[in-house]
Amino acid sequence: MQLPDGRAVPDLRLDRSAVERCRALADRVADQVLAFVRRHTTVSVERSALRLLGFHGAAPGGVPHVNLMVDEIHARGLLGRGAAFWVGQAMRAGAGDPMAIVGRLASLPRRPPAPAREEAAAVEEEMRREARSAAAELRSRTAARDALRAELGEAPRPHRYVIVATGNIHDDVEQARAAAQAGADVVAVIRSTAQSLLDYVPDGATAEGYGGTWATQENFRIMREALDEESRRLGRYLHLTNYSSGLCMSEIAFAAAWERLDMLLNDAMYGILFRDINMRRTLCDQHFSRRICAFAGIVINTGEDNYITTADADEAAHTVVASQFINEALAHRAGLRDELVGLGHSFEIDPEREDTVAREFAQALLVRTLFPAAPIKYMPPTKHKRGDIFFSHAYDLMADVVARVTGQSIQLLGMMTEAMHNPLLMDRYVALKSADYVYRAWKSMGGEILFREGGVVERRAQETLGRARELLEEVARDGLPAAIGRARFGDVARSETGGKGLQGVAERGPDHFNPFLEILEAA
Amino acid sequence: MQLPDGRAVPDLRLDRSAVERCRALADRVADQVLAFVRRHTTVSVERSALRLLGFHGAAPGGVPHVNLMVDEIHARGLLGRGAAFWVGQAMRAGAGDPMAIVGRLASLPRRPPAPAREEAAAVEEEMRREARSAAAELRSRTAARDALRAELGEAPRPHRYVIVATGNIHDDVEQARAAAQAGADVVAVIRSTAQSLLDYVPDGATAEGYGGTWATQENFRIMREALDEESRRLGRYLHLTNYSSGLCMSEIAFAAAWERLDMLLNDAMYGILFRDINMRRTLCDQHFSRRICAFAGIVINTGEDNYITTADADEAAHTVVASQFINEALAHRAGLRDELVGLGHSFEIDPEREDTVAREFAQALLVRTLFPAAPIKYMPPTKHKRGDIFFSHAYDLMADVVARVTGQSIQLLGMMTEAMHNPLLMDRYVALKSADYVYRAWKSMGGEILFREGGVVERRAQETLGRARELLEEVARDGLPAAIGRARFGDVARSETGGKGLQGVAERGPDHFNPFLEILEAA
Amino acid sequence: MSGGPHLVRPYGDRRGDGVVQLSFVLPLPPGERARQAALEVARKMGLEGVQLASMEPAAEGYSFFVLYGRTPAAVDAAALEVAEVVVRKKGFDELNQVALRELGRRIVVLGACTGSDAHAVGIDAIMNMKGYAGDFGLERYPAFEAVNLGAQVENAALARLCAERRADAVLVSQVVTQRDVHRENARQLVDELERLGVRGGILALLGGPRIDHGLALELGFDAGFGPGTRPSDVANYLVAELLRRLGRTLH
Amino acid sequence: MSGGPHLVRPYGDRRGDGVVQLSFVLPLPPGERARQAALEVARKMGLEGVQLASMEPAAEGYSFFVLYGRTPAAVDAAALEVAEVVVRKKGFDELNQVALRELGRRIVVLGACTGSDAHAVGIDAIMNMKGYAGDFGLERYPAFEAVNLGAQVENAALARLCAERRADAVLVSQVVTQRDVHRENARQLVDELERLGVRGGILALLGGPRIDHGLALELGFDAGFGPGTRPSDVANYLVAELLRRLGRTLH
Ligand code: B12
Ligand code: B12
Ligand SMILES: Cc1ncc(COP(=O)(O)O)c(C=O)c1O
Ligand SMILES: Cc1ncc(COP(=O)(O)O)c(C=O)c1O
Repeated sequence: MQLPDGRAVPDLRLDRSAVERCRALADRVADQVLAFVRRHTTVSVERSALRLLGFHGAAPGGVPHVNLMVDEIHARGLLGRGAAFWVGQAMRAGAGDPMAIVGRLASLPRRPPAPAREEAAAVEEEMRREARSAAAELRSRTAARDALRAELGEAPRPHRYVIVATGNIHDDVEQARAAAQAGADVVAVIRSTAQSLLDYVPDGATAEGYGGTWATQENFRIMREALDEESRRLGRYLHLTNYSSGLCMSEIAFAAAWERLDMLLNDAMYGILFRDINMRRTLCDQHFSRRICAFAGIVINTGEDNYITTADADEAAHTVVASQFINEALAHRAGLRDELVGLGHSFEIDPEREDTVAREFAQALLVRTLFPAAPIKYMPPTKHKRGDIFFSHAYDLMADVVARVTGQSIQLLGMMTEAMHNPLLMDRYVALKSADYVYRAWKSMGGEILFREGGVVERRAQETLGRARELLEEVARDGLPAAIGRARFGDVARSETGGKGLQGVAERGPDHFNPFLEILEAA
Repeated sequence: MQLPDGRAVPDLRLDRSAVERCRALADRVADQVLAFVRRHTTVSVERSALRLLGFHGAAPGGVPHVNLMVDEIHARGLLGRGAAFWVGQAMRAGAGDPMAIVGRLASLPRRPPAPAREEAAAVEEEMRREARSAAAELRSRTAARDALRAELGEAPRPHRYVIVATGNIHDDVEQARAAAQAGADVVAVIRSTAQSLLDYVPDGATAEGYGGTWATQENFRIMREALDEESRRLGRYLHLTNYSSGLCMSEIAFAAAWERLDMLLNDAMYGILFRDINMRRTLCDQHFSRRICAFAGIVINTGEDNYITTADADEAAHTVVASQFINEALAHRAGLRDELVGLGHSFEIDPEREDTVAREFAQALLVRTLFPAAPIKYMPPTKHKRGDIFFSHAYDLMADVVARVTGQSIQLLGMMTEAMHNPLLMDRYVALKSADYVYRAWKSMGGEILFREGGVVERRAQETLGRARELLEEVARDGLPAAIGRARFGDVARSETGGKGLQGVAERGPDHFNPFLEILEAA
Repeated sequence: MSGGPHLVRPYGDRRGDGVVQLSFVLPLPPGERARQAALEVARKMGLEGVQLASMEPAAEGYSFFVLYGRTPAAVDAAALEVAEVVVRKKGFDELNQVALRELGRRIVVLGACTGSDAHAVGIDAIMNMKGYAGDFGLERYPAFEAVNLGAQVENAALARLCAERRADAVLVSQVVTQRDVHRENARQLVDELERLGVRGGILALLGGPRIDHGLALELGFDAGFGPGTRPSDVANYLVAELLRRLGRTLH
Repeated sequence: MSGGPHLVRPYGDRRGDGVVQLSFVLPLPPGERARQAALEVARKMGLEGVQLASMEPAAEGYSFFVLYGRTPAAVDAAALEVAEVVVRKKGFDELNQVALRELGRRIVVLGACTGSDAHAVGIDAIMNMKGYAGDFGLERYPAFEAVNLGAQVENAALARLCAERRADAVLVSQVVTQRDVHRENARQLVDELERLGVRGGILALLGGPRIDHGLALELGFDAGFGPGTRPSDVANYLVAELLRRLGRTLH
């Protein structure tokens, strides 16, 4: 098969009708999810709207102004009207700086008198104007990013993706530059452990984090600035990505958009399954955050790869594919073109078993074939990595081979020290040098290799597609929440009303007002 | 294609007529070589005959008795009659122990009176009887080896071949056991540097060597004994190999046969090109040594892999194949069945280039396809190995993949420290563990992968075969010496009368007598 | 090991040659100066006969080195004191019978991965029916009443539950270890248990890929389990230890 | 480098954290005792915060270890004294012109891989027409009369030839280094040259994968060249050095 970007990959014969059926089923699932999403808003979504309106700062205690504002509104059960409305009203009433606005909101009665029609209309018009000009600025910022990318050009695929995670943004910058100089195309800054559970986005530049660096707008800015400079020096555009899944999904998406990030880890399923975040909450946040990504041309990365770090990668291969169909449908609903839907998958089958390469080829090629236009992201072995770095290195190399031959779009390079610590400078160098070698050595093999008809690879791919379809039938019939309740994904069961953040969800009122949403939906 | 041992490998479409032509040409080359060999003998061949007759010892100075004897005979220009005859005569005349025989021989006049017909006949009969009973003992020894191999069974192919080279036979034993426990199937004890230039075989157990351990009959015995024991403990037959190429090719072959080695590096071309040994001398020695291997069921390993450590592996790929055809023909003439002709080749293309894996697949598959019944030996990257062990490890892994997919018979495992030192215990462990993983992970891929018709792999293989044929046309036309004179192999030029050891060659007389040769030719 | 000392040294090519492999990055561009600096670092680590195998341009201003050398370091293996959880293992059925007979009730075990650590796979491997490496998890044992609370469990909440449920044992998993979070976190649980006055009556087990028995003891736990632990190791340890505390022995 | 001291330390995750990776084999079966022994070896090398990444069963009675730790070792890169062959390089044609003009004759160079060392590829790379890495070999230079004697050349024979041919320079390759054969062997040539009284009049260059300038000087040579040397490095060095000896400079 020939990919849109011109690369050839081995042909994989699939039952087209089964594929269409999977898409139709995923669409049904998306309908159900969207039906709920359209009737609700969340504290994070509302805060995102306010952020667009220019409220980027935080109070002395470090609590963001948007949190203080939205908490006051939500505490009064007024979120359904839309935070932008109440803030607009406060401003019209003379409140200038953020804290003054907070004060006003704090003085709102539980059941405030409905404002006069034209008064309300005026507030909304003003806010719309504000929002439009802010959106225009946002556009020009992302346009600048796209221009630089076009000017410098991108590296050939797969893009080599590495993570930095020193906990200190300044060390991160140093490590990111080093990685870029060693050949990395994409730099991901890992978040501090459990930031996804915080219902606010920390503020400013940070130098202390656990297992990662706090995702803050300022940290985004610092890193993007460094990478812009490095991109120019190297004459190769360097992509930046970070993590949005979690309780602040849409706000981080906004900060990422504003600071010109290129990609974003963005998946409600990750939060639900691995962070025990309430599904209603995060599905609403996800939709809004994806609309922001669509507006800002940010590639989302989904987290299906994580399912097979808990479930058995071989037995649960079909759950990855089923979830990808659902994620694709949800992404399309949020206005994301295929070119922005970076579905995730990975090379995780237990290396103690036989014929793992045939089965990994089957999986990687299946995903590639099902989503030819998507910038799919291929994750390396992690779960079965061992402290024996020489074995782990060998294991990663097989993933490099599969990634190259099956024409993956983005490859997160495995680290030989995966079982030990976050990557060291030298770990990244070793991974990049080896991947370069493999890409070079296997250059034409994608168009050279054919897999035997009716062979292990083909049969395995067809089996996985079949099982994915069965699972999708179930999900479409019983709904996503029910399926998650049965631990269909990642062997983890979650309930619709359990998990963190449900209290942050509110029904939209009949006169719900969110100028940002209007712009995104119009875009 | 299905191999005799049942493994499936990718099909490679070749021009059958070209293949037949190559064999016919190689046969012509063998004719020319054999014509010379049949008319000559060498000091080493004659010493081998005496060794069979039981002269294993050495004089106090360490010079082997057989050297003292043969030197006396050769000094008098009497070698054409056959050393066994003169020694037999001396014994019949009452000389008992070796030194006494040497004394007798030293007292021979330049032109000794031709012995009475029946006298000569009697001497030869006696020697023949001696030789026959010795040969019978040799047979029973190799039979014991074969029985143990049959009893314990061999590991599946490719056999994992590792080298030990501590310089001390006792450390070698420890390292060999460790390697076997870590999964090695074949242990090669590297010789001390430049032993191949010595015109005698050192005596006894040795504890000091440079870059390897002296190849002595006693060292062979010690290692084989240890491996027999280890084989029983592990319930898996462990193969032992050593190096015979050089000035004592046939004597080392004899010692190897006697001590039940399984394989032997055995190639006159190696000596000619890389040791500057005279070609007439070593081609004679090679023929006799191969007859010994045929008699003792020893697999020979040829050294074509070495050509591409000096010449460019990609440009000179065809010289490897041409030489293999010649080596096959010469081996057949010495009575070696295909199952004993372990032709050598290797994965040596400069990793800085593109598509090296496709070209290595082409080469490995070509050799496999041309010699389906031969226990071909695949060598790892060496020349382009670097001190960066993590890169070198990655490089070796690609060779493991190619070896597995193309169904090689014996694979010498690459060492990540190749560019540094002889393998350490841990280097072997790392290589064995990784190869195990690759063999397991790629298990069925030999039967799964097809290479595109008219693709890079197929075209490259056909091109190499074509160029090998052209080279063979030249060699058959002008003769092997001329071709070697033109540096056709390994970019190294040698002349027919140059190099070491020519003075050790003698014309056979009309009444040339070599009871060992009679037995081998009759076998 | 026999009585006498047992000196061991790294072994590369010949017994006791002391050969070790080393790699690291220095903030210097490749060059003779960087080579010398790397050799000097190796020498300062006591290495002799240092061979610089490679000097790689890891990045601008950074070189990655691979070196080999011989260390004079020798260790008396016999003299080392080794803290180790030793479990004489019984089969699944036998262990259950013994436990139920001797204790006359089921052993209550709570398991969790605590603090902000979301790595549940480890504790699941020990607790869940399915188990690990073909070895049943504690939930499968009739002799155990095992409750797996999963990951991201607050220490305070876990301690409270231990008290309420009168748990015989609490199994804590810690996987994330950056900046030593696992230490703080593990200690915190012990404090909470003491605050509630239940520490004495409960067996506290700590486990994780970077945990060993020594560390667990140091952090105030009763036992520690590292990589590759099997549920049956834990089950056997628990039964044996509980019996021991009741003055009986498991035989 | 500026004037002041320039302290550098290994760098893993954060500047100066001292992180290094280490691996070695100990003659002990895997187990808690072996773990402790390995940690102890690392500590004796001065490592702190040692993490044992892996303990592998390398063979019966042998364990292979991978460890990470932090070394306190710091080196003042500015203070290191660096022996280095510095060659300001000229282009092929220019160099030939200068050499022929200044010397008025061709420079006679003999090259060989000596003793029992059969590795000719290295010396061939420097001498042969073809050259190395897209860089012509000395035989290609009009300014040089270069003779490559190949491998396995006896030191005595080589020294004799140097005398007969009145060679300006002798290029010696040594690749096999086990048991330090290359040292003995290299020294031997220098002795032979001195015996024949020609050492003073000839430039002696030593090269090979494990050779560096410092070692070459130590062994009595004028310069040493290591891995990756290009023929043009050698050509430029030779011309510059010969002119220097004639009291002129190459500019
Ligand atoms: C799977 C995985 C995840 C999954 C976890 C899914 C889940 N629900 O568990 C996901 C993808 C969600 C994840 C996320 C993250 N991870 Co994670 N993850 C891993 C990975 C790949 C495998 C861990 C695993 O499951 N091992 C398999 C189990 C069976 O082994 P085990 O945990 O050692 O358990 C065994 C023994 O230790 C013992 N045991 C364990 N616990 C207990 C308890 C008791 C009582 C007993 C008796 C025994 C016992 O028994 C078990 C069976 O033998 C490791 C890398 C690796 N290969 O180790 C990284 C790793 C642990 N993760 C890491 C990090 C940093 C993260 C993140 C923080 C990164 C980020 N910011 O995105 C996030 C956030 C997670 C968080 N806040 O904790 C780092 C930790 C670095 C460090 N040393 O601190 C690692 C090492 C990867 C790396 N090199 O960076 N991760
Ligand atoms: C090719 C090769 C062979 C070929 C040699 C063919 C030939 N005619 O040269 C063959 C197969 C014959 C061979 C045989 C053996 N080899 Co060998 N071989 C190698 C190998 C794979 C590559 C060497 C090479 O060609 N490198 C490429 C050249 C271009 O690089 P270079 O030599 O470093 O040269 C460059 C620089 O050093 C410098 N340079 C070198 N010389 C000079 C001289 C001057 C004056 C100057 C200015 C510069 C200069 O310039 C060159 C270009 O940049 C190495 C492993 C490796 N990857 O290094 C093993 C290696 C060198 N061999 C080794 C051994 C032990 C042997 C044997 C003894 C093993 C055996 N018993 O069978 C035999 C016997 C050889 C002998 N007696 O010397 C060991 C040496 C171990 C040690 N440190 O002592 C090595 C390291 C392999 C190993 N790990 O065991 N070998
Ligand atoms: C889709 C997705 N989102 C987020 C994360 C990381 O989230 P956290 O910062 O909570 O570890 C991951 C990590 O694997 C992921 O795959
Ligand atoms: C066919 C053959 N013979 C012999 C040798 C080794 O010979 P020596 O001991 O002379 O290094 C080799 C080494 O590669 C070889 O390939």
